[in-house]
Order: sequence, then C-alpha cells, then structure tokens
Amino acid sequence: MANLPNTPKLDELTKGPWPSFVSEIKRAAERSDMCKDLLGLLERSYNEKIGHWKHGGIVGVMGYGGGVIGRYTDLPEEFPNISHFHTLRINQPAGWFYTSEALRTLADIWEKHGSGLTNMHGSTGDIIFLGTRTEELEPTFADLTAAGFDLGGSGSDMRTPSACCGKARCEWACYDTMKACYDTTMRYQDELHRPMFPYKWKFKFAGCPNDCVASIARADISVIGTWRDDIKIDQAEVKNYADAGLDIFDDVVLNCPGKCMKWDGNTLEIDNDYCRHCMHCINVMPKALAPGDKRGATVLIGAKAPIIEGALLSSVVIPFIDIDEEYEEFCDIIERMQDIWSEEGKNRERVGEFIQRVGMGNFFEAAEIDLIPEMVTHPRENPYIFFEDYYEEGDEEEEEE
Amino acid sequence: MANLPNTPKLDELTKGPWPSFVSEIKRAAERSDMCKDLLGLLERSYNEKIGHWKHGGIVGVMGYGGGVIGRYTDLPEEFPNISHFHTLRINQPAGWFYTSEALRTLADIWEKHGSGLTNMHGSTGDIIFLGTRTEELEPTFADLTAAGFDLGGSGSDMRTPSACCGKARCEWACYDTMKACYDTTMRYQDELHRPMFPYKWKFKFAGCPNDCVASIARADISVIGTWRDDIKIDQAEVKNYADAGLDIFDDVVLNCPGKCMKWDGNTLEIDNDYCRHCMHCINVMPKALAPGDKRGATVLIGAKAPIIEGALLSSVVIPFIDIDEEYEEFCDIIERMQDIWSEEGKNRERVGEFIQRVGMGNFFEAAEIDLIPEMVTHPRENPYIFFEDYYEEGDEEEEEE
Amino acid sequence: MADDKPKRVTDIGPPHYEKFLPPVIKDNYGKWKYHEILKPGVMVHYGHSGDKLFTVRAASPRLMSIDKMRDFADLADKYCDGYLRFTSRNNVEFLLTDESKIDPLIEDLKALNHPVGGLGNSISNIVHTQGWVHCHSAATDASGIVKAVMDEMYEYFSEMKLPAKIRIALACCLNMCGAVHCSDIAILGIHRRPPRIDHNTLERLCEIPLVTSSCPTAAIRPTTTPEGKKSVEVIEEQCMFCANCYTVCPSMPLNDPLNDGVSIWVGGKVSNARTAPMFSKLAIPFIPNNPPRWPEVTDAIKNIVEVWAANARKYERIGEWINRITYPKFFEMTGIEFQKEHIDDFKFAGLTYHRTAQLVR
Amino acid sequence: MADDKPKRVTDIGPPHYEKFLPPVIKDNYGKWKYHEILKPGVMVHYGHSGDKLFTVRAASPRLMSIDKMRDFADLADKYCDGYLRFTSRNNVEFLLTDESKIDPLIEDLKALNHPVGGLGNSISNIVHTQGWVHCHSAATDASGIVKAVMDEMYEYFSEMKLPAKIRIALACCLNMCGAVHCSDIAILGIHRRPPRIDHNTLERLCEIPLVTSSCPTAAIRPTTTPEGKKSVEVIEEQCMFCANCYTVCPSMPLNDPLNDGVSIWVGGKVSNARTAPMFSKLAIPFIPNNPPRWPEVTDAIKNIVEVWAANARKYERIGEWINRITYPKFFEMTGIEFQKEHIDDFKFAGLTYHRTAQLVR
Ligand code: SRM
Ligand code: SRM
Ligand code: SRM
Ligand code: SRM
Ligand code: SF4
Ligand code: SF4
Ligand code: SF4
Ligand code: SF4
Ligand code: SF4
Ligand code: SF4
Ligand code: SF4
Ligand code: SF4
Repeated sequence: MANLPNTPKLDELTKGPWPSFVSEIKRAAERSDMCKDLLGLLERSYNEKIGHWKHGGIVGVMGYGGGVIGRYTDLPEEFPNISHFHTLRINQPAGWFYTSEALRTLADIWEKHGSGLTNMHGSTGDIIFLGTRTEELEPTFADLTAAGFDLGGSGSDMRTPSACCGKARCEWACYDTMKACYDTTMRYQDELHRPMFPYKWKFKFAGCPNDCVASIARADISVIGTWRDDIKIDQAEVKNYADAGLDIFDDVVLNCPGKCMKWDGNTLEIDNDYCRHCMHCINVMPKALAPGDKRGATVLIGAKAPIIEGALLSSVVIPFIDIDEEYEEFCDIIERMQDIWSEEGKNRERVGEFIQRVGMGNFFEAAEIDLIPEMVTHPRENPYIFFEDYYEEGDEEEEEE
Repeated sequence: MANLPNTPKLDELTKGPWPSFVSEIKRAAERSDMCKDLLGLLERSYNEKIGHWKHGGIVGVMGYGGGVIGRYTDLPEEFPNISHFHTLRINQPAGWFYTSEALRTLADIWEKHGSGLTNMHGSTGDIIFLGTRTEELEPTFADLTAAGFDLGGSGSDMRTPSACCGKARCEWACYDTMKACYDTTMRYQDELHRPMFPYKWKFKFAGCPNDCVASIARADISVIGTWRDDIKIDQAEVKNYADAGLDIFDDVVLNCPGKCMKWDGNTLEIDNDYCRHCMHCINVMPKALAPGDKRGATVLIGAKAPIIEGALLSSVVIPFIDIDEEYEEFCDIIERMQDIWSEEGKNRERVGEFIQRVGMGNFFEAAEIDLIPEMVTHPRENPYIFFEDYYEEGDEEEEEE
Repeated sequence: MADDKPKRVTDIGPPHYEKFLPPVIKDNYGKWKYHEILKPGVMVHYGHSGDKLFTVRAASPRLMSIDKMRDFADLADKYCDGYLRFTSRNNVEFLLTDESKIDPLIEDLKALNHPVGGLGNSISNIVHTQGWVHCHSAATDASGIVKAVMDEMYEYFSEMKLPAKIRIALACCLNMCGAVHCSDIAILGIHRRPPRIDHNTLERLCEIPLVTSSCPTAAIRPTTTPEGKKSVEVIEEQCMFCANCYTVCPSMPLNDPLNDGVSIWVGGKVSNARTAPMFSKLAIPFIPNNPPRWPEVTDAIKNIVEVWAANARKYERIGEWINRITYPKFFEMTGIEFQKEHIDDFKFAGLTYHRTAQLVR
Repeated sequence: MADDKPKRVTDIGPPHYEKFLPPVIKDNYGKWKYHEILKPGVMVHYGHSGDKLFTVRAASPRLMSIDKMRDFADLADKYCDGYLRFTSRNNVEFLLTDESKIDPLIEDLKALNHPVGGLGNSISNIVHTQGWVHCHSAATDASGIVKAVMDEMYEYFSEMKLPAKIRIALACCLNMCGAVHCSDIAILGIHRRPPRIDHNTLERLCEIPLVTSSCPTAAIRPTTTPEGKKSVEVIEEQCMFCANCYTVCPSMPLNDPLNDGVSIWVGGKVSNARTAPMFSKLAIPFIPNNPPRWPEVTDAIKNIVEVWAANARKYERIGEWINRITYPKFFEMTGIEFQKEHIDDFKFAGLTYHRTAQLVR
C-alpha cells in the first residue's frame, strides 16, 4: 500500500469542532488505495480550484437502468486507483432506521467491494456507496441483495422514495409515512429500476405540514399529512405553557395564518373552519394541542430544482385523502397523472414543467381529476380565457356546440 | 326635428334610484337629432346585443395628432345623424375643480357644436365631449381655446395627466399634486398633442399612499405622496377614538403591515423605522395621527391594462423625492427614462412591457438611475444570473476584464 | 398651410386650477388638519386656521347632458358660491362653507335624482367606459350595466354599513379602459368567438405582418384566399379572444351577439393601505348579455357583496377578506362554481398554483 | 443472456423498516402523545402508554467511512440495544429508553468528535452534495465548505439560542442536488464563464440538436469549424451559465478556476408553519472559491445569522423576518451591497418588481 499523500490544505479541515469528512477519508485511506488517490485528487482540486471528474458513462448492474452513477477522474495517470470511481445508490429502509447489525453488514460489503466511503445519506435519501470500479458493481449488488438490500433510482426513473419518521417517533404523524413509503417503493420496483419516464420521478412522504422531508420542495409527488376535524385542545396545558412564560398572544395567536385564534388569558379559542392546518400552534404547545382524529394527507405534485424553467414547489392535487385506508385510490390517481406525463412529456421535462406547459386544467382533466379551488391560491388575474365552445348562428341559445 | 324614437328597453333604465344616462340622452335629444339617432341605435344594440360602431378613422384638429376619437356608425342609412359621432377629449383642470361659470361655458360650446352629451369625466381624466361631425371639430376647438381650454391626449402620445384634490382639500397630501399635474401638463404640451412615442404615456399624481387617482394601476408614471420622518401622534386624540369605541388593537395594530405598532390601552407606540407608510392607522384616526413633516413622493413606473403581455402595476423608481422642491430633477429622471423607451421601445409597447423585455437593471442603468433594493420586493429567486464579465487566464485574479 | 391662416391658438393647456378654487380652499391650501364624515355623503375638513369646508358628494351617471351640467352649475351658485368639483370616480362634489346649506342642497339634489353618498365604507360610483354608446370594440354595454347594478346597490351607496370601501369598475372589452384590473369587483366585457375575417377588405385596410404579430398566442397566419386575395387565417383553438388583432385590423371583428357577455372579477385594490395593491381575480367566467337590466350580473354582484359584508372584519376589503378565508371558502360561501376557466394558463400561471399544504377544511 | 445465468435476485426493494424499529417504537407506533426537548440535542417522546423514548441527535459529516459506521453501531449496542437512525438532514439519532444512559452516550459521542445538538431553535446539519469529491459539474466543493461553515456556526448547533430554526443547504452547481432553493440560507456553487467548446470531441460525444435545444436562452447555434467539423458555438452575452448544455454534452465544460465560486441565498423555507413555503432569494451574487476554509463565505453567513438573531422575533425564520422588515432593511442591516445581479430578469421577473408605495424609510 502507498503512503497517504501530502495534503496540507485538506488537513486544515481536520481541525475544528465539526466532524471532519477529511478525517473520514483519511481513516478509510488506511486500508484503501482508492481513498489515498481521492485525497491526492481532492488536494489538487483545493489547490487548482477546479474538480477533476469526467462526465459519467453508462455503467450499472445487469437488468437495471439506474442505481449507479459512473464516474472517472480526468487524471487517471496520476490517480490510477480512482480511474473508475462509481457510486452505488442503495435504497434506504423507510425512515432511515437501522440496527447496529444492519450497519455492520453494509460496512462489511463495502469494505469488500469499494472505497469504504459512504454518504449516510444521499440527498434523495439513498445510502450512497461512494467509489468503486465497474467490475465490482455486480458482486456488490449480489452481496447487497443477499443481505436484503436493493439499489435505488437514478436516471429517468422513479427515484427512491423517502419518508419522515412519522408514526415511529412523532406524535403529529397524520398517516403512516413509513408504510406509504415502503409500499410505494415495493409497488413500483420496476419503475424504480428501469428508466421509463421522460425524466426523474420523486416521491416524499411527510407526516404533517411541518414537512420534515422537504417534500414540497423536492419531490414530484409530495404527500403531506393533515387532518380535517378540530385541533384537540387541553386548556389546562395551554394555561401551563402561559404560566411557564410563553406569550400565547404574541407568539401563537399573532402567527396564525388563518387569523382564527383567540386568547383571553385563560382560554384559547380556535375557529377551526378557518384553520389552515399550518401546525404552528401545535408546534409551540405540543403538550396542549394536537391534530384532530380525522387524519389523512394532502397530495401535491411538481416540485423540482431550477433546471431548466426555474425551480418549482409542488401544488395541491388532492386536498385530503385518508391514505392509510385509501392507498389504492392514491396509487390510482398517481398512475393516471404519471401516464399522461410519460406519454406526452418531452425528454427531460419534469412533471411540474409539463403541467405548466400544457396547463393545469388540461392536465387534470386528462387525468380525470376534478378541478377544485384548492388547486390554486387564487383564480387567474388575466382575462385571456380559452373558452372551449362558442355558439354558432342557428344554435339554440341555450345550447353550446 | 324628428320625434324621439321608441325605446322600450332603454326606457327601463330611466327607472330606479340611480341617475339615469338614458334620461340624460333623452333630455339632450330634445334639442339634438344626433341624440335621437343615438337612442335609436342604442335601443337596437339592446335588442341585438351588439354594438353598431365602426373602427375610427383618423380625424382631428389641425396640427394636433390626438385629442379626437373618430367614430362612425355601421348603420348610417338608418341613423344618418350619427354617421359621424366623434369624441373630443378636453384637458380637465387639475383636481377637477370648476366654477359654475366654467361649466356653463363648456355647455354652451357643446350645445353649439355637438350632441350635448358629455362624460364628466373620461376614465383618463379628460372632459369628454361625446359625438360630433368632422366639420365641427375645428370650430369647437377654436371656441374651446378662446375659453381657455385645450385638447387632451389620445394615440401614442402623452395622455392627459390627472391628480387627486391633494392640498386643496386633503390633510394628507404630501406634495402639491395639482401643481405637479398642471406643471407637467404644461411642460409637455408638445408630447401631449403630437404623438411621438411607441405608445401611450400616462401620468397620475396622488397625494398620499391611499392613491385616490389609482395611479399605481393606471399610469405609466405614478407619483404617490409619502413622508420620511415620524408619524405625528396626538395621544389624547388616540384615547378619544378608543373611548368612542374604536378597537385600536384589532382594527389598527393588527392591520399594520409593518407590524410596528403597540397599544397598551393608553398609549400608541409606533416604531417608525419599520413603518411602511401605508396610511391605514392615519386613515382610521385622522384626528389623532398625521403624516410627518418631511414630505415628498415615491415615483413608480409602468402600470397598464392587460393588452398584450398582461396587466401591470407600476413599480418603484425613486423611493423618495421632495417633488415640490425638486420638480426639475423629477422631470429630468422622467425624461431619461422616456428617451430610452421612445428610442428602443417597439411599436405599441408600453414602458412597463419594455422594462420587462429589456430587464429592469438594464433599463435603469441606461437611464442612469441608481439600482437600489427599493426597486424590488425581493431579489431574484432563480440562479440564472447574467454576469457581465469574467476573468481570462492571464488576468490578474483581482481584476475583472 | 397652417402658416397662411390667421394665428390659431394651440398648446395652451388646461385652465389653471387656481381659477376654480373657492376662497376657503385658497386660504387653507396645504393647511388642512383633519376631516370627519358627518353622515352619508357629507364630510367636513377642518383647517389648522379653524376654517371648515363641507363637501356634499352626489352620484352622477357620468354620461351627462349639458342640461345637467347647467343644473349642477345652478346648484353650485345657490349653495356654494359657484364652486364644485368632480371626483376621480365621476361623482360630483359641492363645496360649502355654510353648514346650514347642506340639507337643502341634499334635498335639491334628490329632487334632481342625484342621491348623496359614496363616502366612507360604502360603494362609490362605478368607474366605466363607453360600451355600445360609443365604442366599436365593446363586448357589452357600459352605462346600462352600471345603472342596473347601482340601482340594485343603491343602499350601499347612500348608507355606510359595509365593513370597508368597495370599488366597482366596468370595462366593455379587454382593453380595460375602465382599468378594472385592480377593483374590489370588476365587470369585464368579453368576447368568446374568434375573429371573423373579412377577406374582401383585409388586404386594403390592414397590414398583414402587423396583424400576425399582434396575436399573443401566434394564432394568426398569413394566407391567400381561393380567389387569390392576400389575407390571414386564425387557428381557432389558439385564440383567447383578446381582440388585439381587431384593434390593429378592422377586418377582424370579434363582436358577436351570441358569444359576447360579461365576466366578474373580485378582490383587487389600489390603495397601499394595510396591504399592497392587488389585481382582481376571476370570479365568474361568463354571463351572457341580458339587456336592459342584466339581472344575472346584478344578482352575482349583490351576492358577492352581501356574503362579504356578512363575514368580513372591519376595514377588510374584499381581496383582504378572501386572502384571509382563502379562495376555496370564497367559492363555498358565495356558491359560485369553480371551473376550468378559473385556473390560470397564461405566462405566470405556475405562480397561482397552490404551492403549500396550508388549506382550510 | 440473463436467462442463462444462475437466478439473480432483483427488485426485492429495501428491507422492511419494521426490522429496524426498537420495541418501544413498535409498542407506541402511532401512539405518541407529545415530546419535550430536554436540552440541546436531547428530546423525549411520551407515549399515551406512558412509555418514554429518548433521542440523542449528533452531528455527522455525511461523508463517512465504514469505520465510523461501525463506531456508531458500537455506540448503539452500548446504549440503545442496537437501535439508531439517521435524519433527513444527515444527523445520526440514538434511540434510548434508559434516561441515565444519555449523558454517557453524549460523552462517548464527543470523544468521537460528534457534537450533540441540532434540535429546536438551532442550526442543524447542512444538507449538501458531492462537490469536488465526486461530481463533474461542481463549481465548488461541498463537504469542505460545509465543514468550514459548521465549525464557525458550531455554537448555534450545540445550543438553542436562536429565535427559530435555521436550515442551511449547499449545492455545488445549479442542478441543486442539495435542493437549496427553499433554505433559510443556501450556498450555491455557480459558474460565471460560458462553456468552452471542445470541437474535437463534440460531434462524437454529443447530439447537436439536443445541445442547441438544451439552452434556455437559445445561446447555442450549430456551426462548422474551419476544419470542417460539425460543432456548436455559444453567443456569450446570452449565456447565464446554467450548464444545462454541459449536462447533455461533455464537450462543453463550464468549470473554470478563475470564474467558479459561490453565491449566497436567504429566506427560503419548506414547512407550512405560519407562512407558506418560500423560495430562497439572492443575497450575495458571487464569492470566489477560497479553499480550504472559504473565509468570505463563512463570514457572510455568520453575519446574516447574527444580524437576524439579534433582530428577529421569536419563531420568525429568516424569510419571515425579512418579509416583515423588507429587503431594503435587510441590505442595510447586513451591510450587503445591492447590485444589478439581485434584480430578477428571468421569466417571472416582473412579479418581483416592487409594485406598491409601501416602503420603509
Ligand atoms: C448524489 C446526489 C447528491 C448528493 O450528494 O446527495 C445527486 C447527485 C447528482 N445529481 Fe442530483 N443528486 C442527488 C439529489 C438530487 C436532488 C435532491 C432530492 O432528490 O431531494 C435534486 C433536486 C430535486 C429535484 O429532483 O429537482 C437533484 C437535482 C439534480 C438535477 C436537476 C434536476 C432538475 O429537474 O432540475 C440534475 C441534472 C440532471 O438530471 O441531469 C442532477 C444530476 C445529478 C448527477 C447525476 C450529475 C450528472 O449529471 O451526472 C449527480 C451525480 C453526482 C455524483 O458524482 O455522484 N441532480 N439531485 C443526490 C442523490 C443521492 C440519493 O440518491 O440519495
Ligand atoms: C428528525 C426529523 C425528521 C426525520 O424523519 O428525519 C425531524 C424531526 C422533528 N421535527 Fe422536523 N425534523 C426533521 C427535518 C425537518 C425539515 C426538513 C429539512 O430541514 O430539510 C423541516 C422543514 C424545514 C424548513 O421549513 O425549511 C422541519 C420542520 C419542522 C418544524 C417547522 C419549523 C418551522 O417553524 O418552520 C417543526 C416544528 C418545530 O420544531 O416547532 C418540526 C418538528 C420536529 C419534531 C419536534 C417533531 C416531533 O415531534 O418529533 C422533531 C424534532 C424537532 C427538531 O429537530 O427540532 N420540524 N423538520 C428531521 C431532522 C433533521 C435534522 O437532522 O435536523
Ligand atoms: C374614453 C375612454 C373610456 C371612457 O369611457 O372613459 C377610452 C376609450 C378608448 N380607449 Fe382606452 N379609454 C379611456 C381610458 C383608458 C384607460 C384608463 C386610464 O387612462 O386611466 C385605460 C387603461 C390604462 C392603460 O392605459 O393601460 C385604457 C386602455 C386602453 C387600451 C389598452 C392599452 C394597453 O396598453 O393595454 C386601448 C387599446 C389601444 O390603445 O389600442 C384603448 C383604446 C381605446 C379606444 C381608443 C378604442 C380604440 O381602439 O379605438 C376607445 C375609444 C372609445 C370611444 O369610442 O370613444 N384603451 N383606456 C377613456 C379615455 C377618456 C379620457 O381621456 O379621459
Ligand atoms: C374625492 C377623492 C379624490 C379625488 O380627488 O377625486 C377621494 C377623496 C378621499 N379619499 Fe380616496 N378619494 C377618491 C378616490 C379614491 C380611490 C381611487 C378609486 O376609487 O378609483 C382610492 C383607491 C381605491 C382602491 O384602493 O381600490 C381611494 C382610496 C382611499 C382610501 C383607502 C381605502 C382603503 O382602506 O383601502 C382612503 C382612506 C379611508 O377612506 O379611510 C381614502 C380617503 C379619502 C379621503 C377621506 C381623504 C380626505 O381626507 O379627504 C377623501 C374622502 C373619502 C371618501 O371618499 O370616503 N381614499 N380613494 C376620490 C373620490 C372617488 C369617489 O367619488 O368615490
Ligand atoms: S413531518 Fe410532521 S409527522 Fe413527520 S416527523 Fe416532522 S413533525 Fe413529525
Ligand atoms: S394550525 Fe396554524 S392555522 Fe390552524 S389554528 Fe394553529 S396556527 Fe392557526
Ligand atoms: S391620495 Fe391621499 S392626498 Fe390625495 S385625496 Fe386621497 S387621501 Fe388625500
Ligand atoms: S402607516 Fe401603516 S405601516 Fe405605518 S404605522 Fe401606520 S399602519 Fe403601520
Ligand atoms: S374598454 Fe374596450 S370597448 Fe370599452 S371603451 Fe375601452 S376600448 Fe372601447
Ligand atoms: S383575438 Fe387575440 S388571440 Fe384571438 S386571434 Fe386575435 S389577437 Fe389572436
Ligand atoms: S449539485 Fe451539481 S455539482 Fe453538485 S452533485 Fe449535484 S449535479 Fe453534481
Ligand atoms: S450554460 Fe446554459 S445558458 Fe450558457 S450556453 Fe449552456 S445552456 Fe445556454
């Protein structure tokens, strides 16, 4: 084994209170030449202020169209051990819960086949095995499946869905996020492993409007828990919060976007008809307030990063569905939308951009989804309405053509 | 003289508590055949649900390019008296103040030369003389100028500016709107009478942010009064309002967009650094609050109706200018903007659309106006920044090319 | 040539406003202290000097005969030393210094059929346009609907029983001369049938490149008729009836008795008070023209006003109220049907999509 | 062919999450009552059953060696019966039932250099991407800046002394894999030099029509080089450096040591709490790359955080604070210079213009 390269710039980053990725690479480099070369290459980038990776080629495991990102350095002579340095995306368990045993299994597999570097986790949610050679891909995959793991998505396929911890560790989960995530992952294994769409297709499941997986910003399909009956109030506990120093008026009532709360110093009144289910009051007084019992989810569509028409947030498709009970109906609606986008979307056109191009009304009509005011924050401001029919002379006045 | 035509549909509109335009036409029709034919034509429109006017030709008074809207009915055989039915736009006195004498003078001129129908006023602000023949235009104009009146704008020229009553009858006027309107009208007589721009060019002057002339929605140049020192408070009067039943907390403090007010039941505190000069608190308690003494105006640019890129509201150019004192500077800035738009605007491109096309930054740079954060509600959200320079290899790193 | 004629007077501009200001205004110009609304349609401004100026505001149909002008002049002479003004919403205002003359003036105005009101939290006059009285573009009449609506809304003009001001405006076509785009309630005439092309006149009256480029949706293409005339054709599915082509080319009228009508918009405002100015939003996409009283239009407006009045908080204008309760509630409470037309599909459409899980139940 | 080989296991999906849940979670699944934050990085969830689950959250660099994985596994065995999890922001969480084990666990974590914190009103871990460690597109490094910033922001992670949560994210190019577009503070790698074209390889590696159509500003045109090679050219003034062309065509790299760097964005959020989700807005258009510690970047962020912390109200996230005080005040208070780059000129630009007279002084 070669020595660790000299990396004065990187070494700066081993200092300080925050855990150091450089220390991690160095530690892995004790047993991996790949990591030694990576250190050398990275030091060079730090000196030259430029990356040294080439565009990936198409590499992968047999029968799968995704799950591996091919990567090659542009300095293979100097850093031969990372001439290949591919990434595997491994579908994480829903909610990112592990046992120590599972972690060790993963570590062992990666010690055997790759650099020993990981991301826990990638920003879509996968376990990332960072850096190996083409010929190791298939053996890694075999060991992973033997251990019960499978690859995640990449390319124009369904991407690895992810979920907040939900019912596992949160009192606010309005549906079973981890179950929905798991079921969705299993139902769409084919779509996940074999690119078949115009572009990527991401799902994220958040148990309540706090949206702890950032689904509304980062998923084509964002499922966000909510409720439809009244917020539960324990007035005595509200009073306790107030007595403990919480300024219920300034910090809660004034922050309510529905402007639907009243506090007289003793009792907190909520006009639930105007509650927007934003979570703020509940967040601030978790012991006193809770979402109601009629729980379910809002389904939204279309978030994405800026490339190319600008970043989008997801927008409402289904204001409320009891997704735990009506999961099939959820899938049915999703599939109707997915089909239209897959058939008519342009190459590299995310569903959000597609909807903007064809028009939300046309899109939902084609997907046989009722048009409802919840889909828009406000109706159109411009008078450029495409009326679809007009009367012809001779038509009965009552009758549209 | 012919008889009044039979107009059963229109006659319906002589009933009811609101003053009736039909009664007005009928009254004028007692001495005007034009108005008789107009009644007949209008009844026909009410029966057929369609208008009976043709696209105007170019008619006007000598040496002027605007001020007259040519109009011809498409049923000249049936309604020969309105085969011509042109409109004159007459520049109103600033603030729409009149003496009875002035009104009678106008009435006499119009009795002599036209239908006897007017709009007091048109929606840009002009006195509208509604309906006459081509050959009457020049004589009407002669009588008008003899009486001290002149035509207003139409076509691609500067349009008749208008102003709220301002200092004449409003305690909140932060600058002299009527003077600014008059001075502007006089300064730009040539621009007003002789179309020279890509499209229309409207000015409106409102004395305070209540914007009683709707300038921000309806004028290419919107001048809205404001102040920069503290709101004046008479605490005793505040208390009087409260005692008289005003809920200062709910109705005032909670409505403050700057969230900068405090009311403890006795004293109203305003953190003027965060006041947005919206006027609400002053509106609600005119006897207790008033704009400060450092008064002036915010100048905004670009409002227009939807045709063709969608309606626009004006946006900020100059956050604060003491326009009464710095009127020349105001004109200078306006003219710099006007020049760029006139030179580079496309035919039928309002300045607001022009700015959107070329980019606000480019437009103001060309007009030599400092770029300041007040011009935008928020900076860009998309990362698509056109950096204008980049370093070349060999450049000093410190130096942009 | 102009030079040969006797010297014409031009470019004199309007008369100077000072000529028309009553002495009390000249004395207190810029020195007003505060005002009070005394009763519907009547307010008083107090000068720092101690002077008082009383204003009586009366309705006007805007379309006025010269006889009415003279009536107003007579009233001004009788009560106001000859001074009066009009407002930016076409009301007439009489300017008095003698408080005792207010009620007699109001009586005289009522006798002339000019109700007094429109101040404070009321519905003021409807800003409007020409309609079938004068414009070739009109998809509906202007003055007729205004009269019908204000007859119906009369009590809200002559009393002050609303939570806030309501500004209604009407424009008879998308050119929006009534600048309705920022109104609490807007009535907008719309066409719904693509232009019909008069191939016989088009080549003569219109510039074909100007016509094709006038269309925001690129629905117009040059063509040659079977008879060999140069003309244009319209791809009907791409037309959204803006009539910009008609504005530049008289041979492409959109006016059509069966398909023209009225749309209703809500929630705009202009003032900077409390909230920033807002555009109006589509409430009802289409109501057919039904002269002389457009009952479906007046009903729709009455409904919106009354649901708002019953539910809004004090000072909450229609748009502010809806922004608080959200649009789904607005549709539910007014019973207006939500339709495809409500969903924006023009260039900023994406920004109107509901991009939050904040929803009322 | 696949059929000839011994049967491969595919499409099994991830392991079922239930396998990894500790008994206390299985017992209280969906039956949690409320939670409390006990101290920085430590919270307890109470079940309706009366059970308690303690969570200790520790920082992670995300880029981890398998050795660190094993360290975590050891700690989980020692304190948590082997149960742990990672968060959506790449922190690690240990799940305990025995309250007395919390402090020893924290000691062990500190010994491993993994500070505990990130709960409540703190700065949590920075969501980030690959950077120079793995991606060909990167305009800056990811892990290096994250380390430098978090070293500087450490106290805000390990204490809870901020008015609200701050979520920082980093993406090393406009593809925004770190989905930084809705972050309280976003660090975004940007290019500033148009692609340089490798005419020698372009025809072979790229589809020219795909390349020309990939450009949102239509800056790319097909061309033929003097040597007769089919290639493309870029109209440099029309390029805004999005790198979409490079994504579809490796022969058009934008990476450039002199012109790549970092931009800073503020005021985004994701949660629906109080206000709807918001995009981040440009705060600082460009800071050159300055490895290994990017001091200008850390200073800029520290400044923004501290000005906000000193002035915001409780629960007011950065974007909410700025929306209250307005952007002119933000620029004034932070001392950040307002530049032309701040003014939007992409398709929704008009909607960002300040269309109201509401202004602070
Ligand atoms: C690994 C990961 C970043 C990370 O360090 O965590 C990543 C890495 C890449 N992303 Fe990503 N993206 C990753 C999450 C995201 C996210 C975040 C998310 O999913 O929540 C986004 C923004 C959300 C979205 O989908 O819009 C994201 C938006 C993009 C885009 C822009 C897509 C768009 O529609 O605008 C591209 C460009 C592309 O697809 O060609 C891209 C492309 C890429 C490529 C494949 C670059 C390329 O063209 O080859 C990167 C490979 C880097 C490498 O060297 O491994 N990546 N990418 C993330 C996946 C890990 C995982 O599976 O868990
Ligand atoms: C563990 C985690 C979910 C997971 O399955 O991994 C989680 C867990 C909790 N979140 Fe979260 N949130 C988590 C990511 C998020 C995210 C996503 C993100 O940051 O990318 C958000 C949206 C952030 C945004 O708006 O930009 C998020 C917005 C919230 C909020 C709303 C905060 C706000 O006022 O805007 C709350 C409510 C609160 O803290 O009062 C919340 C509350 C909570 C509670 C209190 C819920 C509970 O009862 O257990 C949990 C601990 C609070 C804490 O961290 O202070 N969580 N939370 C994530 C921890 C990430 C981390 O390591 O820091
Ligand atoms: C008379 C008046 C309506 C009224 O009844 O009050 C009017 C009438 C016409 N307007 Fe207007 N506009 C009138 C104020 C407006 C306003 C309101 C304002 O100025 O505050 C607007 C909206 C604000 C704006 O300027 O954007 C307005 C926006 C238009 C437009 C669309 C302009 C645009 O940029 O979108 C057109 C179309 C055009 O210019 O070709 C137009 C065109 C027309 C024409 C000339 C139609 C035409 O193409 O020939 C109308 C002549 C009608 C007729 O038969 O007399 N008119 N027009 C108003 C002028 C009276 C006056 O001088 O006082
Ligand atoms: C006379 C007039 C100005 C003129 O020079 O002609 C005028 C006069 C006054 N306005 Fe106005 N406004 C006048 C048109 C407007 C307009 C323009 C419009 O309607 O097209 C607006 C903007 C409307 C909008 O936002 O859509 C307007 C928004 C206001 C406001 C802000 C209302 C709000 O809360 O949004 C106030 C403040 C108030 O009433 O408390 C105000 C207040 C006032 C005061 C109290 C100012 C004063 O101290 O004299 C005046 C009498 C109030 C009233 O009418 O209740 N004035 N006012 C206009 C009368 C029109 C009419 O006949 O009804
Ligand atoms: S999204 Fe809601 S349910 Fe899920 S972890 Fe966050 S707060 Fe809990
Ligand atoms: S959840 Fe939000 S909207 Fe509903 S009452 Fe609480 S703070 Fe108000
Ligand atoms: S805009 Fe202001 S100054 Fe002018 S009349 Fe209205 S309230 Fe008075
Ligand atoms: S003028 Fe408006 S922003 Fe200023 S203190 Fe009064 S209500 Fe608040
Ligand atoms: S709105 Fe249209 S129809 Fe009405 S006057 Fe203006 S241009 Fe004519
Ligand atoms: S009406 Fe408008 S959309 Fe239709 S063809 Fe004419 S210009 Fe085009
Ligand atoms: S943000 Fe850009 S540079 Fe960073 S990992 Fe994603 S694609 Fe690569
Ligand atoms: S970087 Fe973007 S804007 Fe520049 S040429 Fe490439 S695709 Fe076009």
